[in-house]
Amino acid sequence: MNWDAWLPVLVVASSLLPGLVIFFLREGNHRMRTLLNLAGAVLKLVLVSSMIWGVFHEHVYESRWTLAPGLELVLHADTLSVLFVTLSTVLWLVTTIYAIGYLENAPHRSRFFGFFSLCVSATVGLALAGNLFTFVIFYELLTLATYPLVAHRGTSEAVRGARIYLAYTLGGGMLLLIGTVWLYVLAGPTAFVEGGILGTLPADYHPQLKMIFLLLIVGLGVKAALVPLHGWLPQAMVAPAPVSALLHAVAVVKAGAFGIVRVVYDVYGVNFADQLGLLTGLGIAAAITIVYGSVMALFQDNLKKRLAYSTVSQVSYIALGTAILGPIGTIGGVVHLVHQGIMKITLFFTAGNYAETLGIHKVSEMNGVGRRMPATTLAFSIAALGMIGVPPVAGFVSKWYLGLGAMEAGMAVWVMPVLIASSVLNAAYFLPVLYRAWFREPGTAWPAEHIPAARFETNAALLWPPVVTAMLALATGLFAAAPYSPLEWATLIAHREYGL
Amino acid sequence: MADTPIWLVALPLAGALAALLLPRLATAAAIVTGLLTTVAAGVLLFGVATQGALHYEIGGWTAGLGIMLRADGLSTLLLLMTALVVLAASIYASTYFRKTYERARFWPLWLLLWTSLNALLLSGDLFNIYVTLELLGLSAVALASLGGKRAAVEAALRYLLVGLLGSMLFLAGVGLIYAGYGTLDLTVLARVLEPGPVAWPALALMSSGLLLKTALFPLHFWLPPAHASAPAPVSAVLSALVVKAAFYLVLRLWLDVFANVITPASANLLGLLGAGAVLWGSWQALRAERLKLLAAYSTVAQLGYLFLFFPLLLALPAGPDRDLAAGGLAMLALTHGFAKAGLFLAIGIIQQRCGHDTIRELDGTAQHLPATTFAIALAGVALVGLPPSGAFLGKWQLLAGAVDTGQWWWLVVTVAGSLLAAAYIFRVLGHAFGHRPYPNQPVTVAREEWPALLLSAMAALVLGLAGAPVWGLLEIST
Amino acid sequence: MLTTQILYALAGCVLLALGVRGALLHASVLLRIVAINIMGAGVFLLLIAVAYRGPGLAADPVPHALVLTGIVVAVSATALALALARRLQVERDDG
Amino acid sequence: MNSAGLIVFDALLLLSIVGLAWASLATTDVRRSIILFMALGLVLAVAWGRLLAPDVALAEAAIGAGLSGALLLAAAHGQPSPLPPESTNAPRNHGAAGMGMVLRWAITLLCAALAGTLVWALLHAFSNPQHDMLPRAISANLAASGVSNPVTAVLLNFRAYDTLLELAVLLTAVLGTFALGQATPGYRPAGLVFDGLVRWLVPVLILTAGYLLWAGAHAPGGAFQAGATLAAAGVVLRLAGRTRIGLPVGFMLRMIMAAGVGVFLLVGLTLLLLGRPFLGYPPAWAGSLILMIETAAMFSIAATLLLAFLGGQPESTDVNAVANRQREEDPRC
Amino acid sequence: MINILSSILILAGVFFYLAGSIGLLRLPDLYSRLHALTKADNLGLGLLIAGVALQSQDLLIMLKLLLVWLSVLAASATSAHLIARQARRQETGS
Repeated sequence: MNWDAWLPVLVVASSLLPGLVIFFLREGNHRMRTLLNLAGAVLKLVLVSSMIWGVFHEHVYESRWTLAPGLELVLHADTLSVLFVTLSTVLWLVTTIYAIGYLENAPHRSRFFGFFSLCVSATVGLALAGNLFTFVIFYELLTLATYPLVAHRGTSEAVRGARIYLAYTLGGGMLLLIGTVWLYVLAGPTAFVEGGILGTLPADYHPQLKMIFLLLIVGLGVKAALVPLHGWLPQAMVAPAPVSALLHAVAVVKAGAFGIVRVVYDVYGVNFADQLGLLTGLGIAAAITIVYGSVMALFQDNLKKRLAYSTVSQVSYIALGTAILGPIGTIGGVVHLVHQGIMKITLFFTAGNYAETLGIHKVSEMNGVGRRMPATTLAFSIAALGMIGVPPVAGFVSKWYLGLGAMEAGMAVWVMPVLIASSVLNAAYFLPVLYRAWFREPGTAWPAEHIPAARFETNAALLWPPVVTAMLALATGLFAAAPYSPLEWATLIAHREYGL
Repeated sequence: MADTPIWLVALPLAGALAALLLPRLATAAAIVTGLLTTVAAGVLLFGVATQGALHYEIGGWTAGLGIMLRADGLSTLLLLMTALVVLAASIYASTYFRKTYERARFWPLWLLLWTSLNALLLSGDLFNIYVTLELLGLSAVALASLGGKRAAVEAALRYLLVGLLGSMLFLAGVGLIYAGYGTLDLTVLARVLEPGPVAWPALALMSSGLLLKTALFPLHFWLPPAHASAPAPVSAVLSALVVKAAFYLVLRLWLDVFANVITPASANLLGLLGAGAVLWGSWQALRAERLKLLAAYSTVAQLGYLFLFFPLLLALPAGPDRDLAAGGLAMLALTHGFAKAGLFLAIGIIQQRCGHDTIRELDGTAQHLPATTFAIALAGVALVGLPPSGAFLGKWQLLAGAVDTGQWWWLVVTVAGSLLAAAYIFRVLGHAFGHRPYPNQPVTVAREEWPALLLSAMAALVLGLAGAPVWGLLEIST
Repeated sequence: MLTTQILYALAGCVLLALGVRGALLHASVLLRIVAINIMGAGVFLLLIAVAYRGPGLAADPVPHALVLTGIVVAVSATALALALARRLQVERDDG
Repeated sequence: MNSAGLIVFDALLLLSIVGLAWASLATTDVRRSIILFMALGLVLAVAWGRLLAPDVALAEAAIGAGLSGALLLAAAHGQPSPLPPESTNAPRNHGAAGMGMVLRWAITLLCAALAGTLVWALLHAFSNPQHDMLPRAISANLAASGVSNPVTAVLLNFRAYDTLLELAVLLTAVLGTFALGQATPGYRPAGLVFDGLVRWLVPVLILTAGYLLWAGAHAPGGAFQAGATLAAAGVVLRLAGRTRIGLPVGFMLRMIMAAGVGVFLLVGLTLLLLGRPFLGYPPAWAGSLILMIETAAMFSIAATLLLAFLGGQPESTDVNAVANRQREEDPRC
Repeated sequence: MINILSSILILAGVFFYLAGSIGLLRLPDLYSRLHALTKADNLGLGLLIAGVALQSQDLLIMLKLLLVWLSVLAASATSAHLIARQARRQETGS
């Protein structure tokens, strides 16, 4: 084994090993835990940077490990996986800092950070999975690692939320497993290959392949929160804020969306999927989810719940982009994977800040909060505007490419109205919040002021992460054309997928 | 090296005598015996891996006249699993039984049980199998009754009577075989047996005896009370190994000795009963109020999965696909052995530390006993069949076989059973995560908790991630 | 075919079946134990009948040895079953 | 005797075998059932003789009928008669009784089918020429086995491993009964007449045991029959109300219990260490080694059977007895 | 000659057995039944054994047969005594 074969393993291990060590740390060993967490996160960032460079220069990073005859655990870095790995790594680093501040003095921190690291390892493994079998393994591991995080608080509400989350995701996982096994029996080990591998199968397999596609998409759709499989997501927001942030922005929801992208592009091949008539169905499901999520978000007074429904809606942009045939649509979907992540994590961080600092949980309690917490609210505003699609924030870029792609593919007739409706709805549920925060007079007292205003409006560890991610959201929009920007990378992916 | 099979029987037997004669040193004797026997199992594994199946003619008499021990990939793997599970349970038992008289009673029987397990797995002679079955049954019953309470005695008595009925039916089948073929040696029989009026009833008799012992639905009624009322280390071995020993014989007879006698219809019947076991066992486990009962019903269900393989194995043409399915079966059986033993040991710790094992009152255990809870979670992962456990790979092969042969109904059963398993495992974990106003500091008791943790980790991590040699030992490749 | 052999083997089958029936139907533990012993006797009868080679001919010694082993195993199992039954009686009497 | 007479004899014997089995299982009176079962054992012993299986006949008479019966009767001692408690105090309603009836018939039919299938299979098995491979192999190797009684040769040489495990089964059973409690208190001292019988019967039994052990090498007999006879002597003593019945206590008792398996194993492993197969006796030594094993086995068998009859561990002062006292103090057990 | 004698002895033995058995079935109370059974059976067995012994013509076997008879005599006498005593105890006790 040389460096090229070790790198993917190291990328996974850089969060896995610290996580395992953290489990055995004493609760009071705060310093060691922080050190391990941050060292792992930074190391991972360094490793991933080298990987980005390598993949750009068409280096092959691949590790293989045989589990059973014919069943190999393959970690393989291609453009798409590197995109997701980078997103996870950057956001993990930020979230870890945030979580250290958030959980100061809370019980069971060793357990929390242990599972947190496992969760990231599973996400990175899933991103690097080189075949469907490996993907399924990490997909299930992700479920297992997030369950304790959702249940972490131990209240009956948390345990219930976790149970619902588990019921959905395990059920979905089972369907995914059946689809994968079925595909394995038909086509052998299904390695992810740009352009897909199933197009060569004889035509009498096509009905079966359609069934399998349905199984896979439904299985993945549970995590990606496609309507009507989204029921767990609003329940799971009982988790601590850093968990919600990670769950909604990177780990769980994104894993589902990423899986859909993988299945369409690298298993079936987008042209073959279109030939089987599978893309339209996926697009319609995504469109329904986009509109439904936005409408539901409109009616939530609980801030985190509103954000949760917003996630339901926004993640389906990725699926929508996948369903749009043609490189432009693909770019829009894939780049939204990153953009939505950065924006949504900002929103959840800031929501956590409101709750932790002032005890604000509801939109109706946010009057005038912009004056008390200007930096936080500014971050919130940038992210919210990005979600709506206001230039120059990142969200605008995604929507622009989706729209262009739809026109190019001749699907504008129904995609454009969906995009417009969704943007209007996004505005309808975010703008009133911004209005309240900035322009309404604050009430006599905050619901529960935990952290008094001192040098900063709240703890530094809570404040900086959302500010940084908001800046990132802004930067990815402003400098979309810069080399190694998400958009450029997504373009690279689209080119390789379509063989351009 | 060539003598290793007989040492695997002689060592624990000698240990049992030592523990009987020197009650004060019984624990030490048992642990030393355990280590030696485990080493012997390892040596045997190495031997089989390098030289292929081993045979040992006892007394130097040729097979048929004398008794031959045989060790192939499957039996060697099960022997090693037995050794590891019993060793871990022994270490736990040395803390579980604290009084001298308890130890004086426990250890000789414990080592006799181990003797019988090894003897059974190695036996190559039908009547010898009967004797090992009886030794296994009696030692298991005696150990199960050590709980001492009325429920334990009652369950043990029923266990014994059912076991005796089973072994008598088995013996009747053996008699029939001897009447028809004049030999008891399995290797010879595999060569000469042919479908017909002697072999069919004989197989039916032996199988029904063994199915009774392996608690296949609907013959499982005796298992839950017996496994749930025995002392924890005993429950671990009963659920992980004893029922599996009987299953191993079913497997040997059906796929090996009587391979050309069995019919698809009979294999489908086994599959059907297995499906019943999966669904009923999982459902009862979900409804169970006590952890031990849950674990016992889970055993019923998990054994059911193993029987689901029979119709697939019979439908698949000989070749790599069939070998893979057989490998999946072995992997599932091994994983369940480790996982269930780990689960029972962990339950034992909870029972002793919390004074009960009522699921509804477990709230806060995760905080109080984090390592034990983690052991339960790992065992649970293996029982559900989630990656990266060995059971995942086993179930993968089960599903692939079902898809491949078009018998999709087994697929439905497997999925339903797995979801039910997830439901009962996470029902426990949900309670374990439940909130208690933080009354207890976390407890870790290394000597008690390590065995459970290691066994569970073996099932949930090692077999799944590093289990490739298992397939190699079973001579399976694609 | 030897008539004697068949007759005794037949009786063995009958005993076996009677024993199974008794073991399944009796409510009393002791009667169940008796039934299982009778079942065993049936199997032994079958085996000895198999060993029989006709008057004046030496019988096959293997089934004889098997039955001897079987008898001892049966009495061991009976002893354990009875000890359990007695303990159960004590536990019941204690409440 | 001519063959017609023999057939009549066979028919009568078989009828009484089946009849006794039926009667023993038909009654719900436990003691009656046990006594009929003992009678069945005796008749079976005759049948074994008839089928030229004298070794089995001896063992059946001593163990199957005698000791099993004694064990069962001792266990039935405290049982109310004629109905066992389970069936009397179980309330029954009409529907359950109807279901019970269906179940009874279902099981009966099942058993009939079982018997029918077995007979069918056996008829097929017997219709082929009998397999002589194994008996021939045994006679060919008998000279090397160290004994001239083929049954003993099979038991202690060719299939000695079975016998080793069988002794382990016996040991397990007794250890199991030990774990369940104390020995029964025993019986009232015998009167003059019974005592008179005991006085000469016990020595005769011991002598017989010795003879059977010795004879096993060349004639019917052997360790099991001898051990059972020896145990019978103990049972008789016990019934006569003697407290000391020849069993030691403590370490010596455990030694005797372990002796059978222990000597067997020791011989096997010694041979293994000397480079021979496990239990592969050198032909020159085979006779002596077998006798040695059989002697140890006889004592173990006698002791374990007797302990089984006692129903638990006899009182003693060693660790187990101390433990039993502890047990009463310990509320957990 | 010996054959005839032994047949007569055996037949006589069987007769006594039969008588004993009929007594066991027909006689009114336990003591008389016991009386019939032990007396008649002991005699029957003696005659039977004598008849069989004549057949064998081997001194050792004859001695063994004699031993059998004596053992049975002692055993049946003792058991008859025990049964009778137990019965009487129960009578007086109740």
